Amino acid sequence: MDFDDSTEDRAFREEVGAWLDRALADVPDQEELSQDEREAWSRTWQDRLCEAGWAGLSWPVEHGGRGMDALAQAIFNEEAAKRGAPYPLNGVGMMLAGPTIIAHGTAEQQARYLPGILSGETYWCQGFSEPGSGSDLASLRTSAVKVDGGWLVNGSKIWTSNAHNASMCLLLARTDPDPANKHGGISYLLAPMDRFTVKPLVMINEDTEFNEMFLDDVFVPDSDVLGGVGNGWKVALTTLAFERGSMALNLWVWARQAVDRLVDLALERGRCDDEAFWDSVGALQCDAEAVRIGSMRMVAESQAGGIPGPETSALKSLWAGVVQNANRMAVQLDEAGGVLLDGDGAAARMRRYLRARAHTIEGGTEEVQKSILAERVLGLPRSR
Amino acid sequence: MDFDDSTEDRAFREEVGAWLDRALADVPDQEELSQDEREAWSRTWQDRLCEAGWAGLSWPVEHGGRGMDALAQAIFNEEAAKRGAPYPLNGVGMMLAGPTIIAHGTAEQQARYLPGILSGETYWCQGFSEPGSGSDLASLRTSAVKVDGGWLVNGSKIWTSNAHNASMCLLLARTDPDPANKHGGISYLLAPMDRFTVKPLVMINEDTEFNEMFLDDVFVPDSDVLGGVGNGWKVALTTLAFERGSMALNLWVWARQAVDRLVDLALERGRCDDEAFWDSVGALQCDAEAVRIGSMRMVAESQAGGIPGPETSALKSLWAGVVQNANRMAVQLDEAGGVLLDGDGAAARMRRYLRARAHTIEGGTEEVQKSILAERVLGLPRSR
Amino acid sequence: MHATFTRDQQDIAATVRAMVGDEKTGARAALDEGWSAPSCDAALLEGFSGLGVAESAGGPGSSLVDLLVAVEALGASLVPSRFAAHAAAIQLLAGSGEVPEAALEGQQVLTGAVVVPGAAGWAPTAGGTTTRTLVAHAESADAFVVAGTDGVRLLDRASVEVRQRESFDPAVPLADVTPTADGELAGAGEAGLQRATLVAAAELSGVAQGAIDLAAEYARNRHQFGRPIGSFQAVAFQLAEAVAVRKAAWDLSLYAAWAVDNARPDAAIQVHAAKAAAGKAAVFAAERCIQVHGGMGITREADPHLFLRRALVLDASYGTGAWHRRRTGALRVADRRASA
Amino acid sequence: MHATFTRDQQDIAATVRAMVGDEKTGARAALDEGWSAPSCDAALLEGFSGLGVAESAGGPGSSLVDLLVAVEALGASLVPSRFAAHAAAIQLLAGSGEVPEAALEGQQVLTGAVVVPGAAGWAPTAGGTTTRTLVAHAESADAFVVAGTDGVRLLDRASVEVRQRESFDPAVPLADVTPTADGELAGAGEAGLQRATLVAAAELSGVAQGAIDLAAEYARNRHQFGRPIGSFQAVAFQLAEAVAVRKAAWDLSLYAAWAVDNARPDAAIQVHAAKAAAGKAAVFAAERCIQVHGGMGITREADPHLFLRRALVLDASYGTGAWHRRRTGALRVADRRASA
Repeated sequence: MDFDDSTEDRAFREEVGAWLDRALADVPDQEELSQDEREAWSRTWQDRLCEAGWAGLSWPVEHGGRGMDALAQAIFNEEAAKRGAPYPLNGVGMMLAGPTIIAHGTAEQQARYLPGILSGETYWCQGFSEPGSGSDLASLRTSAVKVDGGWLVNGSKIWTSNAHNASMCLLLARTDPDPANKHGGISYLLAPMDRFTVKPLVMINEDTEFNEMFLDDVFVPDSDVLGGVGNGWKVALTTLAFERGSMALNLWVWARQAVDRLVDLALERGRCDDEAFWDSVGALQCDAEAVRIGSMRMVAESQAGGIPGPETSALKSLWAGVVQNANRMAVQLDEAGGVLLDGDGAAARMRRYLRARAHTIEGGTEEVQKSILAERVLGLPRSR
Repeated sequence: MDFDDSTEDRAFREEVGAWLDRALADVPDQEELSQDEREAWSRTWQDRLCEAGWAGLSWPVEHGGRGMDALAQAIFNEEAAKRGAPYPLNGVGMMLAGPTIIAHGTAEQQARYLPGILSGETYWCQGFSEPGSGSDLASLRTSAVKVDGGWLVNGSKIWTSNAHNASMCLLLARTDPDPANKHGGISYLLAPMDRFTVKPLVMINEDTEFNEMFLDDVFVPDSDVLGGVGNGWKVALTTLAFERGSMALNLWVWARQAVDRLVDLALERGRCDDEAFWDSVGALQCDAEAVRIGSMRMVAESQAGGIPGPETSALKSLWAGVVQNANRMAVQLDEAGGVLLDGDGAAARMRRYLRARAHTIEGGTEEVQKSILAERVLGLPRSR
Repeated sequence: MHATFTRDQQDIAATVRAMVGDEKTGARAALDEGWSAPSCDAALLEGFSGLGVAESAGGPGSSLVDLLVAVEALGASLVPSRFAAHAAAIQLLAGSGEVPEAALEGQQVLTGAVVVPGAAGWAPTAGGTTTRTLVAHAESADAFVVAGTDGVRLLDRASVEVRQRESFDPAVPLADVTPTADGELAGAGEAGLQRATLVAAAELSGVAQGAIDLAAEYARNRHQFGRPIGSFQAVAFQLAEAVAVRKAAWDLSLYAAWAVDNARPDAAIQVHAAKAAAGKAAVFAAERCIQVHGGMGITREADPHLFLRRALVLDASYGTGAWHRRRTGALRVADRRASA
Repeated sequence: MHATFTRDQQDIAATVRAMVGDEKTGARAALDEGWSAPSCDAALLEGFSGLGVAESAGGPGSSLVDLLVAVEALGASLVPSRFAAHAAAIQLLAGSGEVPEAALEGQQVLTGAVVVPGAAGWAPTAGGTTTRTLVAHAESADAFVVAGTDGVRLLDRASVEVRQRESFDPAVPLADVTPTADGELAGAGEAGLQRATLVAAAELSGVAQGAIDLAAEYARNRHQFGRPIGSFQAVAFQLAEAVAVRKAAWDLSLYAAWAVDNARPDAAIQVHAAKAAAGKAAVFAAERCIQVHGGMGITREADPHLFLRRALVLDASYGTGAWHRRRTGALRVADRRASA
């Protein structure tokens, strides 16, 4: 059990650090920006990653990547996060679409779609959830009807990050309306978005990270079915595994930052020298560090050839708790319980508190994470 | 909305108080006694209640009671608790057996059994739960087979308070092994205990409040079926309603005492002048008072002719939380985290902490209380 | 003991509910367009301002519980009426026995000013020219009741400076209010503060109830895995816990109101306990309401966040929930120390 | 980075598990008859006392993680061996580099003495004749390692007075130990305290795991309402939460051991975090284990309370969980203040 960088890791970390220092020189503090400005910087940042060849960091060399492993990606993300780098705007392309197409795509699909992700030309989004299918993803109803040469897709999707910037969608649709089991009959389509109607969803903190998408006779050619007709559920599980893996690389940083901000605020207000505060921060610190260490162990397991296990759900659950509690405590430390938004920094704190309410919902609800732990770690019978 | 005693209530409270002061003059502090000593005093106390005519306080006059209402019983219990009176040893007889027989018994059954309870001659216990039937009471398996003139009962019961002192049992048994629905086929028997084998169950705090009972060809005559063959479930619900009602009259006192003990310990240790302690005690105080006030409202509703609603489950749940948390905090306040049992008062504190773990299990588990709130207050669909 | 609602109290609740209807539209509209008086505002002010005011103070001799019952019903609907703020201000004055007739008739609209910026609890004095914060509906108020533990002052608009603040719940506009001059105090401040604080506790109890009702309705109707999500214990038990916490808050509020009206020796601790419990219940219920709504819960277009906004604003008002909880604990310790 | 268990570490865990078998019988027997050495006691002492001891201290050059892996496996089984107390005492000495060979061979059985009565955390000094409390297995120990943040002393039985106390977990007998004279200190106390404290954290992580395993097994097999109770979310999710909390504790313990072994700048805060988290995990898991067992859980004849006993004793030992949590927070604040 060794948590230190190997010699090569250290060299890579230095290489990454040096590049980041240069590439971030003109990038302002993202926390201070409006959502629009943040998004513009995310796009610029994506371009810089692509230009420098970081976009395919952990993709195999034969697909244009650098062929490095999950640890290298973790090191890159960690160094970027330390420096407050923007979030790359085509994360779905780099982290989900690329790896899934590499895993399940035909040579032709790989040749058609991978270069656009590496070059930064094609942005992707993930069309899985539907208004009627949240935690119960397999109940999705978007229908794909066979037509000459392809499929005609109709339906709606929801909670789609970045849909307004994407031109391609990882789309789950039902190609068999009456399958023998509910996971059957789903296919995974690589869908062009020119006939999608995208409507931003305003969140309770006024941000518009997510979208609703309406599909009206979207045509997807047969050649863009990924992994074969009716095999969509299996392919989707691959994407979800990549999503969990890539989340875990970032989660701990957000948890640490939430605790940092809380402590900084308390320092500023002279409210951090009593035992009750130490007690609360101590509890947060334990869980935040547990998420960091758990992520390192997860990366090490993937690196050793294993697949991250269901314990990843414990990290997601701990993480959500840390950020929610730290952000709530920060609001409560604020003058007037944080409800006067024109107070110094109050609006941003309240926005973060509200944003964090979603952490027990997005990326698999808290209830879903606990079900995974119960069923797959403890072997308890299904409750649903 | 008026929480004050009426003039008559006040007069009754004074009458009760004067009697209690006399009757308790020679009774030692129950907290200082061994379990055996406490039990002996419980028996003595039961005798004094019977002699003075308090045993049938809220029973109708025609059945030998004083014909008073739930409020009078509440006043009596409150005044007794304030003075640290022992727990009467035939509580099951006075609070459950009597009222259930009054509600569902034939004139003959009433004449046969009620006088013994009022006189203190016959002690009762409640044979409902079984090793395989805890929260799922209706799955009970104790069988009653029809024989000439009555029923032959075999099976086992568990969690029976006071079984070793009782001579009669409120016994649920299955008179139809294959009923159309699982609540059918259960009958409610008034069973003599001379053929019961009673085995004490040692609890984790070394007390032996509860027993296991083994029934081997116990004969119950037809005349001792209460409420008719196959109607046992309905009769049992009556008993359970009386149980909830009588619990609520006592719960709040125990909650207050738990908080008292915690604060006294902190005062003794000089550990109660910081805001963190005030915060914790404040939270406990809120819930403890909520249990008291909720109980008053519940009594007032019964008095106004209504039946205590499912909100009673909220009181049970709050109460269990207060006592568990107060008792855990007390142990933690102790030197060495309470684990050195020869420390001053440490053993008693640890016993109470352990005893309180049962509060979320006995009298309907925490999970059962929440189900009741979910289904009967919120109208959510059954989860089981 | 008659610890049940009187027929009158049941009527009050029913009447208020009928008047406000489903006014969540008002709370939502305020988000986009700022506060405006709901249609029921004037009628509430005119019809109910005497609730909780004794005859000695010029009122109809109504109990504080009567008022709480009305405010709780308002809270559940989130109706953005000025009534609760006005009624709380009247209660600040009612402690001293001098409520202007125009205020009792709902013609002169009042609001209370009790928290000094940077402090968590009630102001120590009503005198001086110290600024008060978290003053609700100041922009449209006719007069201001500045209160501290030593008394109250009734100030007209000309005697204060009002600085509008940005409220997390735009349906409850908040302002800083600064008296321009010192002045004479009236009455016993503490009694008034207790009475007014319970008005906030009652509204919070209502907010908690409204959030629970909304979440339960969603849980009964939303299906996943072929079942209503309310049939999953993980969903159902969150709301069951909210029911218990909310019942605690409401029972404490009712009892505290009775204790204050009847000058019971435990009135002070009961008021603190009620406000602490009510803030906790409302915030908890609103957060659970969001969680049970899943993805919809974090959208602006769904209603759950409206409950959270109101809950947090009221939890901060008339002393934060955390302050009241600590006061509850401190009084309990003091009481026990005295009896030892 | 190789943040995975080495083959050696996997072997250690498997070997220990095989040696202890299902030794809960030992923990139970101690309740009635007092402590006696389990059959595996001598073999554990002889075979594993060198774990976690560097070559410079006369050991085989094994990492602290190696030792934690062994102790965690012991913790899960509740085996009443003296090994963990002995190993922790060796770690107190290992900080100073001087561990007697007889102790490393398991011939001289040690125990640590680090908490002064009335204090929640580590003793400030190893010197003087102040009594230490919560000393495990003192009655059968050959020598005592008295430790404070300023160093350690190794005292034989003749140099101390031992007063047996009544332990909540009779499988871990506890005593007060008083040095009869002052004496010279060796080594750096803090490093030793950190290493020893992590031994307790590892055992607590094991206790948590054992309680979770027991509860999960019961939940899979006990039926109510025609289903295994583990299929009810209310039951299952309690244990899922315990899994998350326990994973946090174990991951923190492993990382802290690595940080201490490698003299990382964050070693101190990581040790406090690990002990705080491990105590919380074990107590939580044991309480949930009782709850999931329903009525059986509160009987002496069922096993869940055995986990609670061990959890509470270890949570109190080597600094209470609450003390370590506050220290974690204080160090975090100090760190942030320094970097501001």
